[in-house]
Amino acid sequence: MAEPVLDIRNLSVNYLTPRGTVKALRRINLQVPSAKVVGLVGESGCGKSTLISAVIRLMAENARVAAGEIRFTGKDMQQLSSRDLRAIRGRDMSMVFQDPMTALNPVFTVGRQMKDIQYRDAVSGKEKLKRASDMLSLVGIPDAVSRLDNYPHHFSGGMRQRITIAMALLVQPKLLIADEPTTALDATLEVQIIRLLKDLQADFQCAILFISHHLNVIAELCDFVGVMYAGELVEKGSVRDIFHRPGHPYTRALLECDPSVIAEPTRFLPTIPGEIPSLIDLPEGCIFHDRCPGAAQVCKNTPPPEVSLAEHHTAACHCLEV
Amino acid sequence: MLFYLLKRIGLAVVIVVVAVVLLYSMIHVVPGDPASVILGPRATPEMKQELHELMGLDRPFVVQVASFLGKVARGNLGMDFFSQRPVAQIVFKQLDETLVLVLASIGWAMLLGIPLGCYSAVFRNTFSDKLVGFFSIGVIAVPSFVVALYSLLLFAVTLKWLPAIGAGEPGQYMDQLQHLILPAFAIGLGWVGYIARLVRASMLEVLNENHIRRARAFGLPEHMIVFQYALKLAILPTVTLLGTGIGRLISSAVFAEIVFARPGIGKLIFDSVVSRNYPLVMGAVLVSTVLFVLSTTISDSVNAMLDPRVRERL
Amino acid sequence: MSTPNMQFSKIRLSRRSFLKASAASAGWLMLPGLGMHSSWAQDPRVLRVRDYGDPQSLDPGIASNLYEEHVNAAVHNKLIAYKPGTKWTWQLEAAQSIEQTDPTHIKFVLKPGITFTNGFGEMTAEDVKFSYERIIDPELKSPIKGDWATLESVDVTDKYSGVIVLSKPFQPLWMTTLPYMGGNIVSKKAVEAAGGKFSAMPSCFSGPYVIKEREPKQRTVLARNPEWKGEPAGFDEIHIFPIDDEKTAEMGFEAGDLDYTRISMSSYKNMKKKPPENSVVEKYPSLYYVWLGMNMEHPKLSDERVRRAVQYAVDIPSILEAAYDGVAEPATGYVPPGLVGHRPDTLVPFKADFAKAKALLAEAGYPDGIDLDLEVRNKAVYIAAGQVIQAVAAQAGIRMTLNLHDSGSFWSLGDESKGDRWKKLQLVLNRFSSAPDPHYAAQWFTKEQVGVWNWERFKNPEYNQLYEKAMAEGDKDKRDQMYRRMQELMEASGAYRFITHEAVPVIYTGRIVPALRPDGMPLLRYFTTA
Amino acid sequence: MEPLLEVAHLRVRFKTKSAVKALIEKDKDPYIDGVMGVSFAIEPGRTYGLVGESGSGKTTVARAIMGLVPVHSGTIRFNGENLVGLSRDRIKPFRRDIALMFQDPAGSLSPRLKIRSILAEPFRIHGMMPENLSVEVARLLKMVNLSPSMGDLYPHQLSGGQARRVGVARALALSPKLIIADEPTAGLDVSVQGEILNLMAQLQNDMGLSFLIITHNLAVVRHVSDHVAIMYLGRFLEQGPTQTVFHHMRHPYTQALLSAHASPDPDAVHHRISISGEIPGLVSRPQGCEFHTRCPGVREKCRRQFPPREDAGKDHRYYCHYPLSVPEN
Amino acid sequence: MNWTKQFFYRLYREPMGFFGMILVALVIVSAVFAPFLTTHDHNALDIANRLAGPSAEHWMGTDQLGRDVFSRVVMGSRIAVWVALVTVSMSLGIGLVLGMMAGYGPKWLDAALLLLFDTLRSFPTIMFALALVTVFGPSLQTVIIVIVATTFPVYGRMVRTQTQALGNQEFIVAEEAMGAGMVRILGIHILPNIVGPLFIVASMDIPVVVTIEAGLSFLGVGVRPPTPSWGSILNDGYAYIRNTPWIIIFGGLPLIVTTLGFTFLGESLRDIFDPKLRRDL
Repeated sequence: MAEPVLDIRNLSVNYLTPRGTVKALRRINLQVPSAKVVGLVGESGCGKSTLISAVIRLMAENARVAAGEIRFTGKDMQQLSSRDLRAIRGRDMSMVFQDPMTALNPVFTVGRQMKDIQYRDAVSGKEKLKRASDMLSLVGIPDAVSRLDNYPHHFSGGMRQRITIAMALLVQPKLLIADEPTTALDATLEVQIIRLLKDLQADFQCAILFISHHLNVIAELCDFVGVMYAGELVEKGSVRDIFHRPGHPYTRALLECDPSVIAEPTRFLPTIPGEIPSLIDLPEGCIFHDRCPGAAQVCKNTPPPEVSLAEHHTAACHCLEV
Repeated sequence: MLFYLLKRIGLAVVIVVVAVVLLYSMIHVVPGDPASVILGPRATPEMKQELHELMGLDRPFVVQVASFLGKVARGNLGMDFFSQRPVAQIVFKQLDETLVLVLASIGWAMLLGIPLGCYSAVFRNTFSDKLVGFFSIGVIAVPSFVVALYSLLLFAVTLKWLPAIGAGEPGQYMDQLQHLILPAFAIGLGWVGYIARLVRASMLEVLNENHIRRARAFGLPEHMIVFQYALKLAILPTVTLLGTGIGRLISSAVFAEIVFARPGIGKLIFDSVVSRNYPLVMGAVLVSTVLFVLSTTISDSVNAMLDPRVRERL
Repeated sequence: MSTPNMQFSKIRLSRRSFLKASAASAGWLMLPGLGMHSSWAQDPRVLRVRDYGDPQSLDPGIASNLYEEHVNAAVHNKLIAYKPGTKWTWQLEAAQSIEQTDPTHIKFVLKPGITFTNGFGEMTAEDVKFSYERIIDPELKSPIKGDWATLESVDVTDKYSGVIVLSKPFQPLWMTTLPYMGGNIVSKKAVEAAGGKFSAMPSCFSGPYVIKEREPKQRTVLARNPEWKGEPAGFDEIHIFPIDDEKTAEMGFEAGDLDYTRISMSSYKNMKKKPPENSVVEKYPSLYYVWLGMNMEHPKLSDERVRRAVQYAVDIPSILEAAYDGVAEPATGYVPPGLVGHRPDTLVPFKADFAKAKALLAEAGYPDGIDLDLEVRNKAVYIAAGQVIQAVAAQAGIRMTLNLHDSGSFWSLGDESKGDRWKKLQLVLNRFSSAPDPHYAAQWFTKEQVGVWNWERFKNPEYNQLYEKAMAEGDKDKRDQMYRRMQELMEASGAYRFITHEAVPVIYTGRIVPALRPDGMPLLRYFTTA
Repeated sequence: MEPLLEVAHLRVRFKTKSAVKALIEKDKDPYIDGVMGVSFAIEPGRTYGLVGESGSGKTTVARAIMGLVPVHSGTIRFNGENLVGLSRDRIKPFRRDIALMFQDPAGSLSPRLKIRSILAEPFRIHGMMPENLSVEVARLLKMVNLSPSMGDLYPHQLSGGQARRVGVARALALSPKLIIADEPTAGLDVSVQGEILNLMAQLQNDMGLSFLIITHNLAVVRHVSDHVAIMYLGRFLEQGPTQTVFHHMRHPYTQALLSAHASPDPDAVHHRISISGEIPGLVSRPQGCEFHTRCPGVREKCRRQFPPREDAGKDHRYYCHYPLSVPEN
Repeated sequence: MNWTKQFFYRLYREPMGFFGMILVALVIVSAVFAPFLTTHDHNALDIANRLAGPSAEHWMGTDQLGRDVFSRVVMGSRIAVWVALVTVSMSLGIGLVLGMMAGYGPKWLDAALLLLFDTLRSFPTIMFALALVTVFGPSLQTVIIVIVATTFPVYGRMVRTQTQALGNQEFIVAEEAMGAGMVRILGIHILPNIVGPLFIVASMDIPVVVTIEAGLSFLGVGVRPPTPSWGSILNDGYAYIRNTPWIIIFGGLPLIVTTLGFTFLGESLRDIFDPKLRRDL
């Protein structure tokens, strides 16, 4: 693999709360190779959003990077001045957020907002608007030129998400970070957006870090997948490895639970019993041990090692160590 | 939009009519006789009676209200029997003074309050934010008539920097401006704090919204984010506040008008009530009520103009 | 992690740039700063005075308030006018000569060459006749009709002379009619052209000043009358500001906004001690009279003993000290010292006598004291006086509740035409203004005034008889006796406890020479620069 | 078997503007249709699934059955009795037999009441206070696998899954015959949604409850419901036994929805039936077949007239001029 | 951490709120224990000693009637606190009932009540005060009526908005679905959810109310003398402002202390419990 666009090494992030330190992310290692789509999957509270906030350095005020580093095109994001950081954001790196309904400023026209993100470019305003409308057409918004004068509320949710994607791609980033961009959309729209992203990624050749808890979206779009559980990256690998040969018991359980995976209709669906452990008082050993059907004694008191299962495919589990 | 405006105006008219009826019924039960005040201690009962008839006070309540509303509908606020002048002329003359005062107060309060609020929001939880917060809440709390009294004493009487009473020579704008400073300071001070707090609160809210986060993720310069993207949204509640604020100030300016012996509609109402000058009371209250309703209507409309989402729903 | 209230990002906007951005917009606020104190600084040709009320009617025939007379006296002429100074006396104004030929006839000759402005020509005896006769004309319904109570007619002898004919002798004429409100002479032509009376603004003037502009509630501006041929007016303009509150006026004076104003009694001592730079503080005796009245027809007060108890329970010295700052003297009736009819002493001593009051109360059947309501106007001095009365009377077992009224409510308290409030009226702290003749004050306490201005409902036949007789009595001593007796009758009824005549402290700048009546009221036309 | 609930030609309309505004704007029909005449029946002990995207009118159907929105026309028979047009008092007894479970689990629990009081609400409202309330509450909590000590907590102290269980418990309080579950699993992680669905299934087995499940999740419906209806802009485009609809679907919309819910498989050759665009708003209801604006197989006729009802077998109905051919399998 | 402990902890952490709490405590202590704190009879005249400066005998000097200003200021806190409590709770009560009726009741009732609120709000306060004062005569009761009449529409409108917002929430729909009646929904489900924010707004209104009372008394249309309201102390002192400024200073200070205290406290409460709460309605 060539040098990854984004290289997260040993990242730990804590939240300082009145109740104690929430260890939201622990020892995350993740690489996003250039022009590839990396998916991050996990249930609520697994730390996906924290990871993104850390990457773009737009973190909550009480969040602290406890350890590790994030390298973006070789630069250590933690060391960058806010000026350098701003130079990266919206140029080499751009984002699509979860809720298209609130991601655009309601009192400015779409054109104005798309123009403003090109504020660095020394071209005429007309040229910027032209680029904007071209981009809108590209993401499938009909009659793009005239719609530049519309306000966000003139667009439906799906349209708005297309606009935010257009904005994200307008700056031709090296890395696009997509934070659950389809969660708020209906299934038929989700399909459309995924397809759009896939096509555009092929055209623009940018890397995408894609976050979702919809397994089928991840499966369809991504080249590599990381599975997160309770602040840890428990397994990562190519999309086929993850979906066809899941190593970590959590990945397996997660796949089994999805009702669309279960071919035969059944009244009783599989579940993962138990709850996510407290991130303040972390259990010793494997983070998943108290919900793991195959937990052994070692799982309870020793943190699991990272086991390589195939090229690029690793999982953190004692039981895979043979 | 047209429908919205019609609806607002219709509502305003209804409010004004209800206010007039309310006012008339209040006047009806308030003891006191304009005749004894107008005519002075030397008036005879016959003279008083005649004045009552002239003012229509002998007619039944409903007739009085109806005839007043009828006259108002024809654009006539009636005659002031004290000074033998049309009420409208007197009221509007005083209204000018009050409006100048109110707008000046709100104006400087806004010019100071909005930047303070933005500053506080952007530098939230810093020492200077706390300081600004302390200051703004402090000035909200201090009663404006106390501010008026002290500033009068300090700046006019003791230091003699500024004139103490009146509104200045008509036509001499510099003079009028100087006469405006202290009263505008006194009633605007609390609003500085008020506006600063409100702008800070709504600014904080807006700065936490997703689209601001997105704007930051795109590396937009911070001044653009704060002063354009966020302020345009954060200013909306302030606009609403100003609408009701201007209306409320019109009547609460009475303290400043009394302390600084300034002419104005608040003082006019106060004096006319005290002297039971009913035509003036009616006229002045009607006009200030209309103004209140108008300013809320306008501020709502301005709000609607600023916010395209609201604008188009109308 | 998705905490709902996530706050993103640290501060990235530097304070300096922030301040720059906001300072630009707020900067102009500093502009009208210090050292720009200029245009309200004194213009030597403008006199700025404060009066306590805003002139309502400026037609001399229907104006009845002192602040209206202050204006009218400067813009119109009378046959005779009060002479500035410390003694109540008059001087010729429009008249070249004037004499009482017999008790009912007064002969006058006008100065020739007094002109009305706006081309209404020279003042003639015809104008005098018109001006005085219109006041008694029932059509005009003049509030000052009483000032000309016995006027029969004014007979014109020639262009400049005439005779005022009275139906019966009227002694107050020389002190309270001719030199006062009833004495102003207007142009017959002008008034008739205006339809019988001047509505808002008179259309012509004859005095040293004319009314230049009138802004209700703001100010009245008098300007030099270019056609005036007499002693030149002292100022180019006189600005009269209606300021009800004396404290505000004092403040205005100290800030340099006024040249002359009456000040409050509470400020007098201190201002006298330490007057503002280049100013003079003086105190004048006033014509006002303040008294505690009792409604004789109220069930609680119908017993004379109760009324007398109240009289004894009111302590005049403490009221004068506390409410009037020790500036005012006690009153013995409605006639102040120095005028005909002044009583040297009262029946009930100034100092309260609680034992006597208690005894009277007990006698009247209130051994445990009595609860009474005291009605007071809501001005600082009356509130203070009311509180002293309340506190002191409590020691005699009279428990008072103070009810404050604004003037609108107060002035109709005892008015029978305004519902039943007069029936509930018990005690009232009252104050009337007066003129330099006892008749003026005496008129309000007749039987006819019961339920109008006589709120005590004092009905004494002897009083009424004396009132009629004193009006015509030519002998000064007899007249004096009559008015003393009348005031004694009032006090003896128990319904009155006279308190004070107050005092009129005034302040004026050293740059002007004021012309004041003996009671400190301004005669604006005679004000000059120092 | 006699259906427990039988809805026929149900139509719900909403007023969009005030009478005055409508008059001024010369809008003769200031109404929009939320539900355009749907019919279905639920038999005792069975589960009916109502599927559709946001804005399709699923929730309106539920609320109409509960009497929370006024019904314009049609009938809703419960145990043979028509609920439409009944007065508040007359309908109250039926509210014991029909319970509603809400989409937002925490939001449907009164935030200032303890769980204990929330569970007691149904009894209080219907004046059926049990002799020992705490025993009853404990029983309800136990039924949904929660500890009785939870009764002392407030709703915001519960996790999403727990709140939903409390919702189920409340719905069960008066032993209803039918539970209408509005998006019972929305917002839940896959690992938890099974718990709720399993609980519902178990209760159905134990107590013979009927369910009307409203959801946008076809994958869930496939497992839990006996019958299913596919809703679009207030209409059922296709309805029938779940297996039939899933395997022999005739409507292109059903097909598109199903393909959007395909199982996650990176290698599956995705010939997804993708439909373009979004569901139009109720205000801009298209002419003819409402789905024609997005239908891949749209033809002229579709734009003009709404297709008639077609019966494709036992209980299987659809509305399409040009239905899909029946798959070979 | 239990609720009260947490509450005080957070208030303590918030220096403004802590400061406010101390000031408020000061005022309330002085109101409650006024009779034990005064050094003189607050209404006793001592004309020989009028306008005396602060001394060991009279800590804040005496007024123009020789009354002890300190004792009057202390007793004045009773008036202020009493007026504030009574008016705010009355406005709150009326506003709550009418607002909930408007927000949950039928449309016509909503329109009628809204009209009432807006009319009362658009009426110049001073006019209202003067009219009522002239009708009933200046007294504590009148002041209370005036303040209630001018403030309850604000609460009414706020409650209405909140009730409407709550009425659309699922837990209310859930109650309706179970067949709960209007009284039950308003009383058990809506009321507890709006009183919290309303109490915060009310606490922020206390200084406003105290100011109105003082303002009316200052204008001479407030409480009946010799009742020692801070406004009437100011009015008394205003006449002697130049030479005996301590009356104004000591009469104005408690007013400032009270308004500052309650405003600081109210703002902090708002920040702690309901940062989104706004008063711009």
